[in-house]
Amino acid sequence: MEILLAIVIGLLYAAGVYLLLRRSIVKLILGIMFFSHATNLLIFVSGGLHKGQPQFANDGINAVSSNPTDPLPQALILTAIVIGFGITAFFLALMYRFYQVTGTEDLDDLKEGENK
Amino acid sequence: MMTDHAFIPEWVVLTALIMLSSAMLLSLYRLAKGPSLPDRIVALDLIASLSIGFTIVFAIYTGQVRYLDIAVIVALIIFIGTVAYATYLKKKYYD
Amino acid sequence: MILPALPILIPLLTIILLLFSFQRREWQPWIGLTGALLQLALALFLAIQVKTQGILVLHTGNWEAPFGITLVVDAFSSIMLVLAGIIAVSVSIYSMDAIDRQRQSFFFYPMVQGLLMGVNGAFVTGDIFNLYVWFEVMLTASFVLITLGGEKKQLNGAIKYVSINLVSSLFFLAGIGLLYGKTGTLNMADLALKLSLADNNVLMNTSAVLFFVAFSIKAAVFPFFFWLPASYHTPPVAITALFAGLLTKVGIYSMIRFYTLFFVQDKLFWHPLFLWIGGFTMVIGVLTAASQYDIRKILSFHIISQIGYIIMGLGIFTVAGIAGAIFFMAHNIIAKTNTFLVAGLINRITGSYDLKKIGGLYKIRPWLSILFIIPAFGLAGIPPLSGFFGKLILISAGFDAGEYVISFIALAVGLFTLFSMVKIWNEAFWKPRPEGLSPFEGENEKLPVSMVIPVVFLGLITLTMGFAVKPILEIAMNAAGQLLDPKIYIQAVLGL
Amino acid sequence: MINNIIVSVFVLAGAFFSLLAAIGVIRFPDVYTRMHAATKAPAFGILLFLTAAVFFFADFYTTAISLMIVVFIFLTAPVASHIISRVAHLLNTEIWYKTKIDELANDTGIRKKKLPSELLESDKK
Amino acid sequence: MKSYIVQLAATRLLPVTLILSLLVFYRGHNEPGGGFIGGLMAAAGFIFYAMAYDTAKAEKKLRVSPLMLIVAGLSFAFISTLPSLFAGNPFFTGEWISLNIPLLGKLKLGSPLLFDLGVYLAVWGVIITIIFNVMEE
Amino acid sequence: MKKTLVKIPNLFIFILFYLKEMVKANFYLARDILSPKMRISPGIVKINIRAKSDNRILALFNLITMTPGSLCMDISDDRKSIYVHGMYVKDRDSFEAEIKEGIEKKVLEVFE
Amino acid sequence: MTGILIYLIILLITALLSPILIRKGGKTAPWLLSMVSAAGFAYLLGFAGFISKGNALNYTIEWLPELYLNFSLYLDGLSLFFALLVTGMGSLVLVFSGNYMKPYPMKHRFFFLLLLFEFAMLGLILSGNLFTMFIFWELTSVSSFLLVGFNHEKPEARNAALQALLITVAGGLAMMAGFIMLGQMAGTLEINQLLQSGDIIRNHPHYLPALLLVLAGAFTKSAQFPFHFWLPGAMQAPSPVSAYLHSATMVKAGVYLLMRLSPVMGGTPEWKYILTITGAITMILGGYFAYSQTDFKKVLAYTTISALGTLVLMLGIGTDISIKAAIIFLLVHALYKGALFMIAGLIDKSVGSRDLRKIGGLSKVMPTASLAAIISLISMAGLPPMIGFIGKELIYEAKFALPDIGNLLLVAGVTTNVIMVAISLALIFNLFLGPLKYPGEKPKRPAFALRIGPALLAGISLIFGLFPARVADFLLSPAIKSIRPSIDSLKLSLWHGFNEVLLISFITVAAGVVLFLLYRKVNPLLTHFNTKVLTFRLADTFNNGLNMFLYLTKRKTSFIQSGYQRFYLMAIFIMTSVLAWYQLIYTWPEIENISFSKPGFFEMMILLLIVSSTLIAVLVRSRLAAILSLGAVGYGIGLLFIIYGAIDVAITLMLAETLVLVLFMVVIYHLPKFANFSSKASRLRDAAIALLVGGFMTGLVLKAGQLNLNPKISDFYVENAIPLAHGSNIVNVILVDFRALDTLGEITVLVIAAIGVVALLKLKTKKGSAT
Ligand code: NA
Ligand code: NA
Repeated sequence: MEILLAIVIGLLYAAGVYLLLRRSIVKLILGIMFFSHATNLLIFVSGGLHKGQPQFANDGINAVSSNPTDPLPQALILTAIVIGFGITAFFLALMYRFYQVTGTEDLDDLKEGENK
Repeated sequence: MMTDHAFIPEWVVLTALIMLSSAMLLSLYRLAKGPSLPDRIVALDLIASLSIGFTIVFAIYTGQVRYLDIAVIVALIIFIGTVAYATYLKKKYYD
Repeated sequence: MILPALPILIPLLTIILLLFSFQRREWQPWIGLTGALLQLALALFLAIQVKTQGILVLHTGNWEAPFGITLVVDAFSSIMLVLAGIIAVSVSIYSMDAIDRQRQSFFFYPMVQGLLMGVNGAFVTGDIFNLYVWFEVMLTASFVLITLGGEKKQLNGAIKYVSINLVSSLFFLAGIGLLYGKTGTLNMADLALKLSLADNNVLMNTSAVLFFVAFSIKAAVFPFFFWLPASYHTPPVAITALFAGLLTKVGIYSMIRFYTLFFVQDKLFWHPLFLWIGGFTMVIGVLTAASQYDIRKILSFHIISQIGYIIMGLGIFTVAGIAGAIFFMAHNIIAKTNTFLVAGLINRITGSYDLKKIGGLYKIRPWLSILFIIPAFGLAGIPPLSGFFGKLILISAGFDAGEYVISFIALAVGLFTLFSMVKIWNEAFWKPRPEGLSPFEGENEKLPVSMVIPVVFLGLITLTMGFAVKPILEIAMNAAGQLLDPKIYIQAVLGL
Repeated sequence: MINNIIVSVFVLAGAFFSLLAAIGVIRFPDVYTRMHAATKAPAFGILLFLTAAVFFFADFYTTAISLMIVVFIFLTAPVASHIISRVAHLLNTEIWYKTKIDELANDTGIRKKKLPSELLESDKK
Repeated sequence: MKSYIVQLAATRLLPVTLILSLLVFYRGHNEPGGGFIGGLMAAAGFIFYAMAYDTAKAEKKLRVSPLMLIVAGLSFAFISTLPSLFAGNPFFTGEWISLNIPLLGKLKLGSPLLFDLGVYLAVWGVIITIIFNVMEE
Repeated sequence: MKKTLVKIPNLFIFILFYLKEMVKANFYLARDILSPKMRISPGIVKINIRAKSDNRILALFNLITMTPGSLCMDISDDRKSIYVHGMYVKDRDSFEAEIKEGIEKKVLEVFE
Repeated sequence: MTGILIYLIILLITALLSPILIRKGGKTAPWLLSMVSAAGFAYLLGFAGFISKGNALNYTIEWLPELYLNFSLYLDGLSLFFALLVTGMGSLVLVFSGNYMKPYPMKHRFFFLLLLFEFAMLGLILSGNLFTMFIFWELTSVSSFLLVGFNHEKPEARNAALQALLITVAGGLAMMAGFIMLGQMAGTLEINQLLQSGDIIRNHPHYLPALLLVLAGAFTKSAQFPFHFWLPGAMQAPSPVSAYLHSATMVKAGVYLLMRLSPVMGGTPEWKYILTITGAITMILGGYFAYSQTDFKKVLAYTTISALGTLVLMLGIGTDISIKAAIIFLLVHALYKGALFMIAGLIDKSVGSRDLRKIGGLSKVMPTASLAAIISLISMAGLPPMIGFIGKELIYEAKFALPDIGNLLLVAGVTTNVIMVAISLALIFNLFLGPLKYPGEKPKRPAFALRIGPALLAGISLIFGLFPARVADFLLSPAIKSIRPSIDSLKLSLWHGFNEVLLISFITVAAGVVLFLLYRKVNPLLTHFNTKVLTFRLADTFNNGLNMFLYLTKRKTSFIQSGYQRFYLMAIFIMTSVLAWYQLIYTWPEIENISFSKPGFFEMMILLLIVSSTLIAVLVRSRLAAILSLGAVGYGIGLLFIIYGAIDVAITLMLAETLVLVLFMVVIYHLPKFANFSSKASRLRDAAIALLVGGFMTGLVLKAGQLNLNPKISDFYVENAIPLAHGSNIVNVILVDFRALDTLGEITVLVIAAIGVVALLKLKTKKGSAT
């Protein structure tokens, strides 16, 4: 399974990169989002997989032997998702405002802007 | 929270899960193909609804009631999402 | 025990107060400034504490390392905190008049504090994921600041800035995930310990690449720097000054931290790489600056070039080299911020940053000329200003380590830096005002005191760092010594 | 044992209707007819799954939460299908050529404006 | 051009989501959920309400300004770090008290819950702020 | 809380009715979906409703959608009529009657 | 020695106060300033007796001892000699400037800069530590930059200033590297200690590079070929600056450094040959160009270059005699060249031109100045009875002492001297004697303040010529002894008797007279030759090089900083891929025995869902479909999380994903549809890059399994969530307790982002208000 997941992660990264290299700002954001999905999965997979064992501690002696899936990567991903949400929301507003001001979504139009 | 529960043949649950995931793939076809925007929204909404089903079956599969919690929350947000997509699809051209 | 957490908590409290009173615009600068002053005072206090008591360690939540998040203030962190405090105070004062009312009432000061919270957090944390979080705090605040006002060119620059920095953050995050997968820990000291015991350390390299790229992007190192010159000249100059002083330096800080504390196994791969990258960064940055005509762009390209020096110090990897990097960083934070602030003063008088549209300032504003010359020549490494010592220490360290090529590159780059600074001088100060231009809008205006104070303050620091180089270098040497002996850090954190 | 069989049957039935929804969404000719499949079948499927869960776990918590999910889904599903179909209609989404009557098309109150057709074009391409 | 049906649904759904969100928040320490998820659900109810009516109505329904929710959230989070100092523990140490409340039984309250409440409020305020502002455009 | 929302005894019957309709609806759906030829004859029909209160309108709306062959699309601005998409609209009047007599009546009985 | 330090400080303070003084003090102010300088001269002269007994003074303040950098002062014969030169000339030039600079509105700044320069120069001379010297060295570069560019409204002045600065600073930086190396060799940079470490340094393997670096500093400052060209350019400076900086002081700094270090680094073959050859070339080149100029000041500039070449040549030869000669010639040159530059300024001021072709017979209007000029020019020609004559004589002697290239050097020396004689005679007869000639109004008699400097200098030249022995004992021999302690006596006299030296001198004078007679004919030809035929000029080359450099950097900048966002990202991805793939391949064989779990069927279906939605999102034309597919990816990943037991993550992901989609929907409808921007080729290229990145990421994930350093810290969380943190949802407990600080940062990010959205959407400032 890890091999398949690794390939899927790679594919998500590839999709992200490909979209990031487009000229459309919408695709740029999509690319970032693929990148962040891929990263979340990567963290999760490299933390180790345990099928169907949620992250709950049990009262009593068998706490460890119940072997839940590693909760720490989950906490990290959760934090990353939330942070990613905030930043994506901001980026979307930026995209909106950008379009409002410039009337284009073509990133190559940024070229002129840089040299002004 | 693990309860003593009945024994369900694994193939039953697995078959159900596979059917659900196939259903999602089919819906994805509609999402990709469209042709209209509402079609795509319907497709995504269906995928979301199917994930709720998937979650419930998975709860049975693993014997973990907690998976049902996902269903409640996800059902709420997906509904709101769907309404929002549709609302904003309309808004630009109608308000 | 709360001291090491205060650099995070003070800005947080300031943000809360600022947001609470956001409708009272006239209060905002003062609350912001108070917060900044408190941070500076705290940073100085912490620096003294570190000097007298050694590394300060705080296990937040009373969870022993490596289980909780440990905050660590060592000599290096304390230096960076002091610098952040100085920049915070300077920019807070400068912004009172330099930032327009509208931006002030639209959360300018809370964002500055947010940025500081992130920066401070990054300096004090001893946990790699927590570092990521503070990075994001800092970045998000910088995203807001760079777009604040929403002008076209700001948005232009911001898109590049935001997207490239996000890619960097995500590489960083991926690196953390992989590292945790391999080592099962996030605590820096614990990582160092575990990796020093593991026998197949070279396996870390692949994850280390991700960290390297992430930090290189944040630090604007060749060939990852493009976002910086594309965006830094777009927001109000007070914001650029703040960024110039702090943002890239956090990337460098992290790089130094990681590559001295736990990515220390494969020296043969990393150190030559640092030297190469450092050299390229210096050269490319300084050459690209030469052809620019916007003062802020010249200065922006120089940020890159000067980052190269710091990387070079890391690549040399001796106590002297690292100390040189730290000293240079300190110098550069102060002087670079100051040049941007002076650029703001120039703009205040002439209404432009374009060297083709301004001139004659030497004649009409002799004092401004002096205010410019100090940081500009400081950056160019003219003795006895701080930049000279920065270069001297680094190049000496380079010679000591037998790294002659990079040392000579560093020397040559100094000359080109001077060239750029003289270009600004020649065009803005010496050249008569271009014909056909009516008198500048602010030609007879008095410069606001609030904008001059920080320039003078930072200029004095540049001078002081030159004359009092010995004690400052000793602090840097002490920090470098701590960095190069990870045992001290590990012991302080893990209590082994 | 009987419990097992009930659970199994419900699970499989739920899966069947879920799959059915997807097939319907593929097969039906226009968005409105697809909506029939996408609204009724998955809701029914979830109902069946939840019934299975109640039999399977046989405790209060499961029953309560299942009830909540069911009520929620059955309350919201029609609202969602309403808003989608309404928007679809407003956007002049293609309707199956065999559709006999369209009385909504005559409601001037709802259809205050004619919609620009390029919207549909833009996304079809 | 609002849909009456959606408005009806929104009016009925709002209290449900709020109660559900509080439940999810409170149970979060032991069961799935927590401050972020709870705050998000609370916000979702208002978002739905704002879509059905408009943001002004939704903000009126909210009573406090979203910014103050944010401030309150940050403040709670900040305050939750303080009890540890009075107890002489390191910064951010979780301090717990047990209350015996009739009917409910033993209720454990701790600064981590206060912190999570801060998260809940901040997330709530943040999401509403973001989405309302975008919706108003 | 003077006004009871529903008449409690009827509610149970209503739920049973709902379930029955629902099962029926889904089996019809299954038949339509799985049959090789499309046997449907759709149409959008305006139906005047008697229900006035919010609860009744909502319930009606809900029920129409969940029952066989019909799906609520919209409600008119004066809230006096709703638009229903039917799968098997042989002729509009019988379709309207079917809904009015079957579902609406049930709703009026149960909800206030 | 503290006194000297105090004097330096006084000088600096005087410099700082001078603008006020000049503004408020009127006519007397320059005199007062001059007094300060003269007081320094007198004070330093007071040390002469003590120093001439072979003593030296040293004074050190620790500065950065780790790098051998201290603030040290060192006074011995050599530095005293130079210090007297600096302060003496300084006071004369200040007086001269007082009148000369009168019409300049910015004269207060001029005095500040001149005094600042004097301070820097004196500091340089008195430095007892090479780094101290370097600091003052750079300060002289900077202050001379400001002085050369004093008429900064003229582009030529700015350009000349820049040129001078870049050349001298470049040399200075090389010198600094050399100093660092010296410090590493000797373990000190204190001059008094270095003087003892000559053997260590000369035998060190790094001797040659260090020497070359130090020489780069000395040669640039002292205008040696091929760095000489900045000096004629620097004639853009007001004449007092030239009189001070370009005759007696700054350009001599390089020579001073060579003298200072010759006991440390000198005497080796490398030293000898580099110095003699460079010096000779500079000398003869300077002579030639001096002869072919028409601007009086340019003539002086080129003769200065020639003289500097001569000095370097003599130091290179390095015999006792040549060192004596060097010191004497240095003094001689300072005296006559200082006088002549002032006279050039004075002529310029009263005649309004410096063109040799337009002016003549000035003795009729300015007898005193002309007399001073003639005396100085005789000295420059090396004719008796001037002390310059002695200098010349000694040069010849020196040349005989270096046998292998002695003859070549002799030819060069004779040629140069012939030219000098010719030039001097040409100037005497054309400029001062003969019929009066002027371009504009009749020249006025120059003011006293202008005349006193040249007159005094010429007088001193004359006195030294007549009584050389006194000067030698008192000043010159201590200086010489500092360079070479073994020289114990310096016998000087105008008459050495009849020998081959005298013969050559005679031939020189005769040839010089001939060349002088040809001057009027040859000079225009040479001028023509220089401008039309000899198109290669180093100064122009430098400027062209600079322009070319700017052009190239501009080209390169627009290539590197192209403005295309995607190229920026591409560079990042490619570089990352290179590093990561290198590391992956490099460490690949280390992968052994990683156990992977077996894939389940429905998990694969979910993966298929993710993959196909990804492909749809990437390939589909409709934006909405792309976004909704992204949503499907999110839900698919959520399902994966569910399968692997991450409930809270799954919920959060689905919630966040949905909200982002909502935002996307709200925003996207304002945007135009996807345009098909890129070509097929670029799509293929991007796909290749994408696969490169995706590929190494896959590799990284696989490799993450190869190392598992247990125990993981999460084991602690699992064990202690309930007993210590009172919660069974471990993820939540981590978020609010174990790692609450992360969450605090996280909500701060959210708050900041929310505020950012508000600011972005609500704040619309005026265009251009961002300053
Ligand atoms: Na539905
Ligand atoms: Na692992």
